[in-house]
Formats: sequence, structure tokens, C-alpha cells
Amino acid sequence: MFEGVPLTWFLITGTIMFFVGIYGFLVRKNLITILMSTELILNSVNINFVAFNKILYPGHLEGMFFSIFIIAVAAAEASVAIAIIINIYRRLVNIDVEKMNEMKY
Amino acid sequence: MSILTLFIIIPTLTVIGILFSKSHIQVKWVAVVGMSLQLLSAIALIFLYLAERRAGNLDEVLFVQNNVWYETLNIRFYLGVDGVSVAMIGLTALVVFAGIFASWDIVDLPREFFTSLILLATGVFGFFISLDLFTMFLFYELAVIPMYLLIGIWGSGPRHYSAMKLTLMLMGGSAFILLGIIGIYFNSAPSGGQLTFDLLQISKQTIPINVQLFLFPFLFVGFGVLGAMFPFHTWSPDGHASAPTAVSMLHAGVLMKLGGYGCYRVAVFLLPQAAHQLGWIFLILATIGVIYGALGAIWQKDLKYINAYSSVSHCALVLFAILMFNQTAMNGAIMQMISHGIMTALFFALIGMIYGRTHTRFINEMGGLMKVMPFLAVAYVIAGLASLGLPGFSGFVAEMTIFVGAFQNADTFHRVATIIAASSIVVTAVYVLRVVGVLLLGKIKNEHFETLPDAKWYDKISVVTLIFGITFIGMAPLWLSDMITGGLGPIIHKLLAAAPILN
Amino acid sequence: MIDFSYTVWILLIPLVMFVVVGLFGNRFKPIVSGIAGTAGLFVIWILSLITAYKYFFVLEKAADGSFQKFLAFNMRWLNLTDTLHIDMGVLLDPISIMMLIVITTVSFMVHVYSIGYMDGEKGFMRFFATLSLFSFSMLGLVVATNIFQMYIFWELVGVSSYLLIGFYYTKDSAVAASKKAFIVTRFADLGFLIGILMLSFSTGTFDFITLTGANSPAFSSGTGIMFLGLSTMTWSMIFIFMGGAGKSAMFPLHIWLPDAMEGPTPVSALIHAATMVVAGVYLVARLFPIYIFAAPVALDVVMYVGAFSSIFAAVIACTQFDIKRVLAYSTMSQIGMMMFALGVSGYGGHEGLGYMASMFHLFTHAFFKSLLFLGAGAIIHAVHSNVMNEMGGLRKYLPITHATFLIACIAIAGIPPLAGFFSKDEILAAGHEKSVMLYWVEMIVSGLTAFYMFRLYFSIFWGKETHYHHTPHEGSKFMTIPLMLLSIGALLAGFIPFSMFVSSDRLPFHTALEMGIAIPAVLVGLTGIVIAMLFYKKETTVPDKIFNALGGFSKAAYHKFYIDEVYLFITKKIIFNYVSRPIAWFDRHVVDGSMNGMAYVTNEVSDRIKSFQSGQLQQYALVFVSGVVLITLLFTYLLTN
Amino acid sequence: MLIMRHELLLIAITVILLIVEIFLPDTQKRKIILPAIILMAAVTILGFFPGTPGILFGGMYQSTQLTMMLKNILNIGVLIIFIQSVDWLKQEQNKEKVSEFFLLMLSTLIGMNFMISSGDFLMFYIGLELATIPVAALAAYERMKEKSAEAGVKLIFTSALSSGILLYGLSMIYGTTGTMYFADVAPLITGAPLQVLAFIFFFAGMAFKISLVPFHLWTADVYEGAPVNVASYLSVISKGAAVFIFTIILYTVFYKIAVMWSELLYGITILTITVGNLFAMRQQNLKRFLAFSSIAQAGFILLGMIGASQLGMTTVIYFALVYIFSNLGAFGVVGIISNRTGKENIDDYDGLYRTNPNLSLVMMLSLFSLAGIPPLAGFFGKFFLFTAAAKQGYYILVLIALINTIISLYYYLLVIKAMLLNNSDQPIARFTSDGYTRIGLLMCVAGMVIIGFASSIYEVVYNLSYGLY
Repeated sequence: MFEGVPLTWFLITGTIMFFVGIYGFLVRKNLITILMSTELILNSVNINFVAFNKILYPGHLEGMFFSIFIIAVAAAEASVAIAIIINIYRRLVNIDVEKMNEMKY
Repeated sequence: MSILTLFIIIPTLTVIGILFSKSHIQVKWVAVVGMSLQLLSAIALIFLYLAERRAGNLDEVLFVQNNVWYETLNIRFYLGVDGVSVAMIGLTALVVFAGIFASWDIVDLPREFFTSLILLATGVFGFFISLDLFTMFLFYELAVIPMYLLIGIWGSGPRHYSAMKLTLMLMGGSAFILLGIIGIYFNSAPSGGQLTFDLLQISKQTIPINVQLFLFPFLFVGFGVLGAMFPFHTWSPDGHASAPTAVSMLHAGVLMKLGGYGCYRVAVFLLPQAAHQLGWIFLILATIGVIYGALGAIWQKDLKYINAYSSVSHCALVLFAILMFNQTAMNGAIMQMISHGIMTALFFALIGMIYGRTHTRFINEMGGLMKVMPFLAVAYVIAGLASLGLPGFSGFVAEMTIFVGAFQNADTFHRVATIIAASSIVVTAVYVLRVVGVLLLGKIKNEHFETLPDAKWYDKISVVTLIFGITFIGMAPLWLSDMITGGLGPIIHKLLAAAPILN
Repeated sequence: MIDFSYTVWILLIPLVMFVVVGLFGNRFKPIVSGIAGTAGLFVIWILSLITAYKYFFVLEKAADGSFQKFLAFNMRWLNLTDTLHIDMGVLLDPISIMMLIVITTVSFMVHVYSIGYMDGEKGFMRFFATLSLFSFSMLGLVVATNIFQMYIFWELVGVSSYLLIGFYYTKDSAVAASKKAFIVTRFADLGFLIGILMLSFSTGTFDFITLTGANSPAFSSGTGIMFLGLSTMTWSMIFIFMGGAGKSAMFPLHIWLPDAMEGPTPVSALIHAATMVVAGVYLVARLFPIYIFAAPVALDVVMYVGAFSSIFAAVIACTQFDIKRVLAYSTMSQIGMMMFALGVSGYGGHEGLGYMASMFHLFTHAFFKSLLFLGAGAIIHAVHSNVMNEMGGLRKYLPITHATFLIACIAIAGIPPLAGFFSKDEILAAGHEKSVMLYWVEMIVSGLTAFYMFRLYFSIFWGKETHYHHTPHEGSKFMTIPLMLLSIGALLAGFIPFSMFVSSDRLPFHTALEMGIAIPAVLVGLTGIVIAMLFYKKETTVPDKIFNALGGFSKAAYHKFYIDEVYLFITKKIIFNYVSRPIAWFDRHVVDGSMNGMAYVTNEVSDRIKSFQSGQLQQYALVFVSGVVLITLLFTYLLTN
Repeated sequence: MLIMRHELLLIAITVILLIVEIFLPDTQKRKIILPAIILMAAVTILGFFPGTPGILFGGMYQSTQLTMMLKNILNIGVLIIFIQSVDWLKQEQNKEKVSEFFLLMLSTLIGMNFMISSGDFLMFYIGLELATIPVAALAAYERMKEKSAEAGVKLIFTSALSSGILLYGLSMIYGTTGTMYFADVAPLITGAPLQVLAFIFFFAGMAFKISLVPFHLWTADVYEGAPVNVASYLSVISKGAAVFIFTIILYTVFYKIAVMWSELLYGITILTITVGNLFAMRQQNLKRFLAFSSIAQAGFILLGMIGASQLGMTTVIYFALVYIFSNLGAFGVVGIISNRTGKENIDDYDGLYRTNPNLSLVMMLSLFSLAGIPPLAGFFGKFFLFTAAAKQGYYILVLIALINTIISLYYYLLVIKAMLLNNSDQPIARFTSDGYTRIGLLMCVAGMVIIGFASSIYEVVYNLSYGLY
């Protein structure tokens, strides 16, 4: 299925996703969207792992496993994050990231 | 176990005793007992040392106690004394003893006060008896830190500012020292073998010259800060002015001597080539310090400031003498440390007592105290006369030894420096007599002063002890001088080896 | 060889007295301190006389017939270098013994006198303790075996003088005077110290016997040119003379001496007339061989300074009204003459006449000048003033004082056969051999001396009848007896064949009066007396007219030629305001400011960068990412290079 | 089994506590405190029994004497934190969620243990996340407080970003080497550009954990917002574990590009110490203050890492040990005062010594230890760190660090000044702290005093450590 698709394509896709994720993290104001941005970053990593594994080191499955674990951890992370966001929402009735600057300097 | 461990054990036990004391009175008496024991041990040490030497013991250091502490780093708990350190220990014990009595009036948190004071003393004692650079440094810092609390809590005037400034500047100096010590450590075995902090062992090596040139300024400046070297002396006037009596005494009397002693024992002893090459820079600074401190003192109006600047001048003379690199001058340097230590402690004790009665330190507001408190006034005159180098007091012996020694360097640079430094004796006379004249003589300016009490018994103990110290050394200096000379042998030898052209 | 080691007690007894009286004196009645101090002095007076007798008459002379110079006692006090060490000891030779006699005699008289004079004063005990300290120091100075010991005691006499001048410490003028005396002499001592350092470095010794012996290292070393064309040895001798000039109140270091009269009068008699102020003369005499053989230029300096000081002081003395100040300037003038005599002297036998004359004058001067001061003390004690305008006609009230004062005045005026005549005559003779011009200068001084002394005498004891609040009367026996005893000295001291005992090479030689010199000198002296009698025996306006006629000069003389003002300007204005004050400012603002500045800068930086911590999550992330990017760029840069 | 002793024990007690928790009614949750502490103490003690080194899971897990010691150090720290937390946990608002505190903490500790023992980046990553995510929950523990929630948000989001970046780096390492095992990766690190990039990403991820400048910005906010005990946990345990594993990875995996990371560390060290200090000196809130102080301390730790020798590693571990005691001492005092009075500002501490001398004393000792004042352990720790850096010839770096110690001393003294020097009209009233707090603080003081003098601790660490070459 992936025959003929060179590694660079995957990597470029991954890199773009990575930077889109970071961009989103930096500019979006809604916490949920920021959380989604982090998922993008993690998924770009997954793409990298899987692509490297499949194309460069097809003998082992380390990359695959790694991405599975990343997905699992990301889920855990997201759940905690969302729990906290809900808590924030209860307190502030708002999930704008810029409102969260009570502590500074 | 060597007798020297006593000098750490006794203060430690005293501190513990103080912490477990019930009442204020008990605190004081525990401190008195502890420090009297310390003084007795110091006297015993002097006698034992002299006896050992007379018996023909030619070891470089005596009463050695050498235990491994950190094996892999070769850090040792290494104690030992030569003539110089014995003399310094004697000084410390005397001043601390007098200091305890001088702070008899402390009412606010006496337990903490005496604890800090004795901790400081422990640091000083430890510093003088250590022969391992690490332990030496440890004690050095231990001595500096209680200063912050002592000035900050029990001080007067802008005490918070002064305490902070003093602590930070001194710790800045100690940062330099630390760098120097570590640098020496990694070059302590230039020909292979185990690295060491052992001072004597390092002194037998020749550290590569470029390393020496790099490290020497750090060490000298680092110790110089504590020795009130120009231009790093400004902590001293502020610090002294704010400090409570006993702290000023200990600080100017003993703690500042750590600086001179460190310059001598570490910087010059271990890095002799660099000392020869770079000594002139510091000699210029020291000479400036001598005359600058004295001239600066003339204009001051606060008693403690006057004495602080005078200390700057006198301590600069110590560094000046050390940088002359010959036996006589160095001998003078050590004697000057001892002499200035006792004398300035006496000064600060008296200032404290006077301040405690008049509640002002500005000389213009006082006058004619001789009539009201003759004991303190006469003692102040004695201290003043000792300070301006009157024969019969220790200051004269020290200064003359320094000048004669300094004059043995025959080149114009050293000569000019010597003459400039020597001219400080006139300036010293000016400010000392000015103070004596305005403060003690003349008419009483404030009628409230007419009824002030003279010294109490504890004041008298403190003052008499110190006066005894300066006059005893001033009258019979030979034993002390010879004892110190004995200790100077290795360093002079090393300096001569470093610069064969010298003399 | 006779054992002289007991002479150390001459030093120790006053020291013990000082300590005992100083520490425990206030446990007893004041008079006990006085008696104890006086008794101590009496003992050492006797000891000194015995020593003198044994030394001059019993002790064998050296092989060449000279008096021996030896250490009666010596101990090591401090080791300095391998060769230099300070000893404490007793050196006996003719001049030290002569000084012992002078000091103990005058001191004993002054002690006795003081019991009367100081009676009822507050601080009686302190007075006697300090007096003992002074005696100890002064004796230590003269018997010093080495120059450093001398320096040590030199400083000690300085401090005793300080303490005694400032005896009335509640009086501001006394405090100022004592301070001035100490600081001026201290400044001179700095020169002394530098001189000692140079001398000892060149010769490798402090020891007087070595330094002044026949093979002195001072003659061979330090001869190289050092500075301004003069050799090291010359410079060192000039510096040492600076010390001597300070203590002996030579121009321009004399300013402290008139002010020192603020002290109690017995102190002025002892310290500022007879003993301490001649220490400078003694110092030069002590090092005389070095001056003459190794540093003749320095000796010329001594001569000129001495001559100038003598005439300078004599002129001022004519214009002063405070009787003690007149005496002070007179002292300065007389010491100038002694210095002059040393300066013109050669070495050995008759060549060394100046040396002998100087010592002789020192000896006689001690008697009549202390007598004058004690007399002045008696007068002040009687009328409670020391301004001569407030006196007059006192001869009726104070007969003993009058008589003794007159004897002293005649003696100092150089009228035969009193003491001053003989010694002054020798000085003039010595001066004549060296320089005729300076000889005439000294001749004028001699005349002026006679004039101002009798001006004083007539103003006090004759002149107008002044009305006194209380009828003046003589002091107690304690005061009058010393006056009488000293006047015997003033009368007879001149007859001692001084050259048989004291000479530059310690070989006795004979001197004879030279009529060619003696007669003019006496005539000049008599002229001075006559003029003074005309002016002051009756109240006239002539002196005022002359004073006004001389205009600026006399005014300047009255103001002591403004030397004090110059000093004041230098110390108060320049040092205090333009050196010390800026230093204090510099220290606070520049040196300390730079330290505080560092703290300030740190604080400021801390404040500036606080905006990084904005509290905004996304900014944190931005910094985070930029950090990564920056590091990447940095490494890209590093790797490509 | 014995190889994984530490982890298994921790898992066991976690499970036990979980089961116990289930059977406790909501109002009785506090009863879990004592068992939790006892169990933790037991685990800590059991951890000290000699264990067998070995590897498991084909090298993904490796246990050595060194890792066992590191885990013991962490155990001690956690035990102290547990003890110090009691007073806070007994407060009314925490009554229902006491057990969560222990369970979450134990989970993170398990994560850290795995992280330290990892022989493979996958294990490392899982450990890392396990050690991070529950802490975010802990930071947001005080649900009623906005600050606490804000701290949670900041922690979880920045941590997600940082692990994203770290993972991206790992993926590149995987791409260039084809394996994730440390032992296999190490020889294949050649310093190729992609690997350098990967290392930088990895470094950034770790730097976030250790809170090195410029990856530190979350630290202060999180510490301030989180409950004191969580902040102290973050500052010592999390940071300590990250330092340990980071040192191990630097020394074992990236040793071939040591020149490169030394240069990087050089710059980061200076930045971290200086910026940490400059921020710390202007803080008013003590938790924030300690946060910046701990950033600066982390910078000092880097001095040991840069030493890149057996000495370097020893000093890092030794300092971390000292640091745990010192910092926990400080946090302990801040915690108890915050619990009792709600006051957390330096100004509030004015005159504290007059009312609560013992607490002030502990605080003073802790701060002195942090500042490196003898004879407290901090002095030794710092001295050795400087020694380690100087051994590699980084004298200038040492000098800069030394100058920074002056600034750090300045702000530590500010707190001491408030407590001892200043007088206040309304000082914090006198109160008696409970036994747990006392024991917790006493342990810290004992640690600070003893560790320096007992050179054998240092020697033990030294013998287990290893260097680069």
C-alpha cells in the first residue's frame, strides 16, 4: 500500500503536523483547542515512528509499539487535562487561556 | 587526640550548654565558663608550644591531628599549629573572653546572641588551626555568617542594610577564595599523585606559574575583602557602626584577621611566584589603604566610623607588610594583626560602653567624659595611645617591625611605599588625639552626662583584660616575636626560592 | 672595673612609682602620692650623683686617657632582622651621666616644688604619676644604648609631655595645646624614624657604641649619592635632626612650645625648659661623630637652623606679654644657641670646643631656666595671672622669688661670674672660629636675651604699682626651698671645669676665657640690661613708641611671624577640608557607591526581565519553542563552522 | 522479582491503599493517613536492604546498585512529604480526597522508579509520563481554588508540549539508529545533524522537567498555585528523578557528543542560575520564591553534570540528596504556616522568630543549607559541585556560579531577615504544630546536619557512580 511513497513524504507530513500543532498551541485561546493542538504534535510523532519503522527498520516493531504507547498516554493526558479544564470552567465559566494569568512575575 | 581539638570541642559544648540553659543569667555564665576555659587552653597551648620548641622539636607544625574525612577527594580533618597560628589563637581567645563580658548588658534574646557569638568564635578558632584548605574554608564561612544575625538583630542604626552589605561583601570574597582553593586543589600534584587540600603538602609542590598567576588575584582579593583591603573595605565602616559592641570587637579584633592570615597562609604561601609577580599591584592598594584609611578617619564624626577607618588603615598595614616578602616585615604583619586585634577590640568595647551610657556616638555631642567616667576615659586614652603606636604598647612593636622590615627592600618603589605608609603614624596621631580631645577632655557639653555611671565590674574585666594584652606584648615582645619568627621559616624559605634575586 | 649595673634602678624606680601611684594612688590621700613620687626621685638623684662620682673620679680611664663608654646593663628586647635587634639598656659615658645629673636634679626640685604648687589641685595624684612617667622616659632616653631605644623613650617623653600639658583637661586651650605639641613632635618623629630606618639599613646596627666608634660602619657605608646630590648618610642624619628639631622646638617645628605653657608651671620648668626640649641637642651630640665625619652637610643644617631659631625666638620674646611665653621663646632661643654650637663644632680637643660649649650651656641653662620657670610659677601662684601687664612692684611681696629670679636673669644674660656667662662665652668662641657672621648673630641674640629677660624682671618686680585683689605672698616652704637650691646651681655651675669631663672625643682638655670674646659679650649683655631698665623700671611709653615705629615688623613679631597661622591653614584648611573630607566623600560615594551600584544594577535587571514571567501560558510556550529554535540555530552555526 | 523490588513494593502498597480506600466511607478517609505513612516507611526501609542488580524485559528495565540508591533517595523524600502533608490533609476541605493524594503520589513515584531504571526510551517515556500526569492532577488538587486550577492547567499543557517535543526528538533518534535501547543507541550516536537536532529536542523536554531556563516559566506559577506539599514534591522529587535519569542518559547514551552537550550545558547553566536568582530576589510569595530558588539550584546541579566524570555524577546525586532535605525543610515550614494561617508572603513572616522560634530555626537552617553555608550539608554539596566543574577546567563557569551564590545568599537572607530581624505589630501568632510536622521537619534538619559530616554517604555514592570515560 505504501510502496513507492518515499520516507520524506511521511516526514514532511509529520513535520507539518508538528508545526501546525505548535502554532495552534501558541495562538489558540480556547483550552480545548490547545489540547487538540497537543494531540496534533503527538500524532506527528506517531507518524514519524511508524514511518521510520515501516520503511527503514521493517524487521522490528519498536516504532509501532512506541506509537501505540504514545496514543495511550495521550489519552490519559487528555483525560486529566479535560478534568482540569472542566474544573476551570466551573470556577471561571470560561476556558480562555488568556484569563489564566492570576499568577505572574 | 591533640589539644587543638579542644578549641573546637569547648565552643561546641558551650553552645550546647547555652541552648539548654534556663535563664538569661545562666546563659551568660555558661558562656563565661566556656570562654574562660578556652582562654586557659589558649594560654596552655602557648606554654606547651614554647616548651615543645625549647625541647628541640623542629617540626613545621605541632600538635598534629590528621584524620581522613572525605577519602576520595582526599579531604582531611587536619589540625596543627605553628608559631603564627598559636599567636592568633591566643589573640582570639583573649578577645572572645573580653567580648563575652562586654556584652553582659544584652537583654534581647541573650541565648541567641551568645550562641551566634560563640559560633563565630568557633569558626575563627577552626580557621586558625586548620591545615586543610577545605576545613579552613569551612570554618571561614562559619565565622562570617553569624555576623549577619549579630548585626541584624542586636545592631543599631541602619543595621539591616549594614548587615546585608557586610555579609554579601564578605561572602563575595569567600566566593573568590573558593575558586582559588579549588584551583589549587586541582594543581596540587603537578608531578602526579593524589590531589590534596593539605596545605603543607601543597606548599612543598610548585604549582605551574600560569595557574598561580590566575589564582593569586582571586585568593588575595578574596581574603583581602575580609582584611578590609582598599577598595573592598566599605563593608567595614557600615558594619562596625551598626554592630553591637561585642560583635564589633570580635569582628574587627579577630574576624578581620582571618583575611590577613589567609593572604599570608594561603595566597602567598602556596603561590609564591605569582605573589612576587603580582605583589606590586596589591602593595599599591595596601599603601593607599594605609594612608587613605587614616585620612578618611580624620573627618568622621561617629566614633565607630573613626575606628572603622582606623582599622582599615591598620589592616592595610598588615597586607602591606605581608607583601614585603621578608621575615621581619611578615613578623611585623602577624604582630600587627595581634596588636590591632586586641587594641581595636578595646576601642570598640569602650565605644560600646560609652554609647551605652550617652546614647550617642557623635563626638561633637559629647565632651569632658574624663570627669564623669574616669575609668572608661583613661582606658580610651590608653587605647588611643596604643593605636597611634606608642612604645610600651603592642602597636609600636608591630609597626616598627613592619617598617624596619619593609625598609629592607632596597628599591625605590618599596622605599617610597614604606615612607608613605610610615607617614600614617602622624595622621593616626591626628585623629586619635582629636577624638580624645573632643570626647574626653574639655567641658561637659550635655548636663545629662554629669550623672552617668562609670564602668561596671564586667566592663572592667573586659577592658582590663585587653589592656593587659596590649601592654604585656608592648613591654615584652621578644617571646612573641621569636615564636612568630619560628613559624615564618617555611614561607620565607619558599619565597626566597621563588625569587632568588630577592635581597 | 666597677659594677654599674645598679644604674638600671635609676630607670626602674620611676617606672615603679608611675605604676604604683597611677594604679593605687587614689586609694590614699593625695599627699601620699606626692611624697612617694618625690622620695623615688630623691633616691635616683642620689644614685645619679654616686654614679657620676664613681664614673668621673673612681673609674679608670681608657688606655688613651679618655672616659670610657660602656654598657652598664643590656638586654635583648626585640629581634628584627638577622643583624638588627632592639636592646634595652644603660649606656654610660660623660654626656649621659651629665644628663642624668641634670634630669634628676631638676626633676627632684620640681617634685618638691610641685608638692607646694599643686597643693589642693584636682588630679594631684595624676600629676605625680605622670611626672614619674616622664622621669622614667627621659632617663631612659639619655641612657639609651641604641638609637631605637632612644626612639622608644623619645616617644614616651612625647606622650608624658602631652599628658602634662593637657593636665587641666577641662580647659580647651590646654587640650588644644597638648594636641598640638604631640602632633608637631610626632611629625618630626616621623623624620626621626625614617632617618633611623635609613641609618640602620646602611650600617646594619642600631647600637650607639658601634655607630659612633672609631670604625663605625656609618663612616664607610651609605656614602653613595642618593637624592639631590646628598649621600644616604647625609639624608639620614638630616632626617634624624628633624626629629631632634621637633623635640627641641627648632624653627619651623617650634610652634608647639609656646602653647605648651598651658601646662602647670612646674611641668614647664621640668619638661619645656630643662630636660625634654634639650633632647634634640642631646641626640645630635650623641650621634656627633657621624655628623662630623659622614654627614658634614647635615651638621651645617644643624648650625643654620640653630642660629636662625635663636635669633628668631629672641626677637619674638621681646614682644610677648605672657611671662611664660617669654620664657618659652627664651628657651627656644637658648636651645638654638646650643644647636648652633654643635653645628660649628669640630672633633677632638680644642676643635671640639663647640661640642663642649653646647653641653655646658645645656647644663647651666637647665639650672637657671628651671629656676626662672619655678620663679614664674611662684609669681603666678601669687597673683593668679601670667600676663606681665597685670603685675608690677612684686619685689615687696615676694622677696625670695625676687632674689632668685634676679640671679637667674643675670645668669641667662651672661654676666660674670654667673653660670650663663661661662657657657655662652664658650659658644661664642666656638662660633667665632667657624663663621664670623654667625658669631655676630649670636652676639645680637645675647644682647636681646639680656634685654627681654630684664624687661620681664623689671615689669614684674618694679614698674607700676598694681592693685591686687589679694595681697600676694610667698608660697610654702616646698616652693621656696627648691628656688634657693636651684639658684645656688645658677650661681656656681659655671665654675665647673666642664671641658675636663665632657668633650667631643671624651678626652679632657683645658679651656680658658678668651677676653677678646668675653668682654664684648658682657658689654652687649649689660647694654641690653640697661635699655630694659630704662624702659621698664618706671612706667614709660617709650616701648610702645618703638613698637609702633617698627610697624609691620614688630607686629609680625608680636604675632610670632604668623607661623601658627600657616600651620593652621595647612592642617585645618588643607588636610581637614581638602584632603580628609573629599576622601570621606569619595569613600561614601565612589568606592561604596560602586558596591551599592552593583546591587542596584542587579535589582534593576531583575525588574526589567520580570515581563518574561507574564503568567500567560502561551507566552511560556513561545519562550519554550524559541529556546529550542535558538539552540538549534546556535548549533547549526557551530556545526557549520 | 527482587530486581524490581522497589517498583513492586510501591505497586503493592498502592493497591493495598486503593483497596482500603474503597472500603472507607467518605467521612472516614482520613483514616488512611497513618497506614499510608507506615507502609511508605516500610517500603523505604525495605528498599535499603541489599538487592540484586539485573535486567528485565530484554534490557528495557535495568536495575543497578546506583538506581536502587536513587530510588531509596526518592523514597525518603516522598516519605518526608507524606509526613509533612498530614497537617494539611486533615483540613476540612480535603476530608474526602485524602486517599487521592497518596495514590497519585505513589503512582508518580512508581513512574519515576521505572524512569530511573529504564534501559530503553520507551520505558523511559512511559515512566516520565506516569511521573508527570498525576502531578498535574495533584496541582489542581484544591478544586475550590482558582490558583490551584490554573496551576494544573499550566502544568499539564506545558508538560504536554514538552513531551511532544521530546517525543519528536526521540522519533528522530529512532529514525537514525533504528532502536530505542540505550545500549544499542549509544554507539550509533555519531553527531549527525539530525541526531543533534534530536538531542536538542530531547534536551528541551528534560530541561522542562528540571526547569532549566528558558524552559522553566511554568515552574513558579505552578508552585504558587499548587498546594505546598505538591509544590515541594515537584521541586524535589520530580526534579530529582529527572536529574538522575537525565544524567544517566547523558552519560550512557549521548557520551559520544559530550563536547556538544557540555557546551550547551555551559550556556544553560549560566542562564539558569542567573535568571533563577534574578527572579527569586524579587519575590514576595514564599512558594514562588522557593520555585525560583529551586530553578537556581537546578542550575547548580548542572555544574556537576557538566563535570562529566565519576566525580560529577557523584556530586549531582549527593547534591540532590542534600537538596531534598534542605528544600523539604523550607517547604515544610512554609506549608505548616500556610495551613495554619494562610499566610505565604515574606512580609507575613516578620517577627516570626519571636512567636515561633523553632519553625524559624528550621527555616533558617534550611535556607542556609540551600545557600551553602557550613556546617550544613548544602555547603558540602555546593563545594563538591564546584569541584566537579572545576575538574573539567570550567573555572569561569565556576566563577559565575560563585558570584551567583552571593545573589542567592541575598534573597535567602531576606527571608531570614524577615523572621529574625524585622519586628512586626501583627506577627504570626504562636501555634503548636502537630507531631507529624515536627517529625517531618526534624528529619530534614537531621539530614542537613548529618549528611555533610558523614563522609561515608558521599563515599557510597561515589563508589556507585560512574563517569563518561
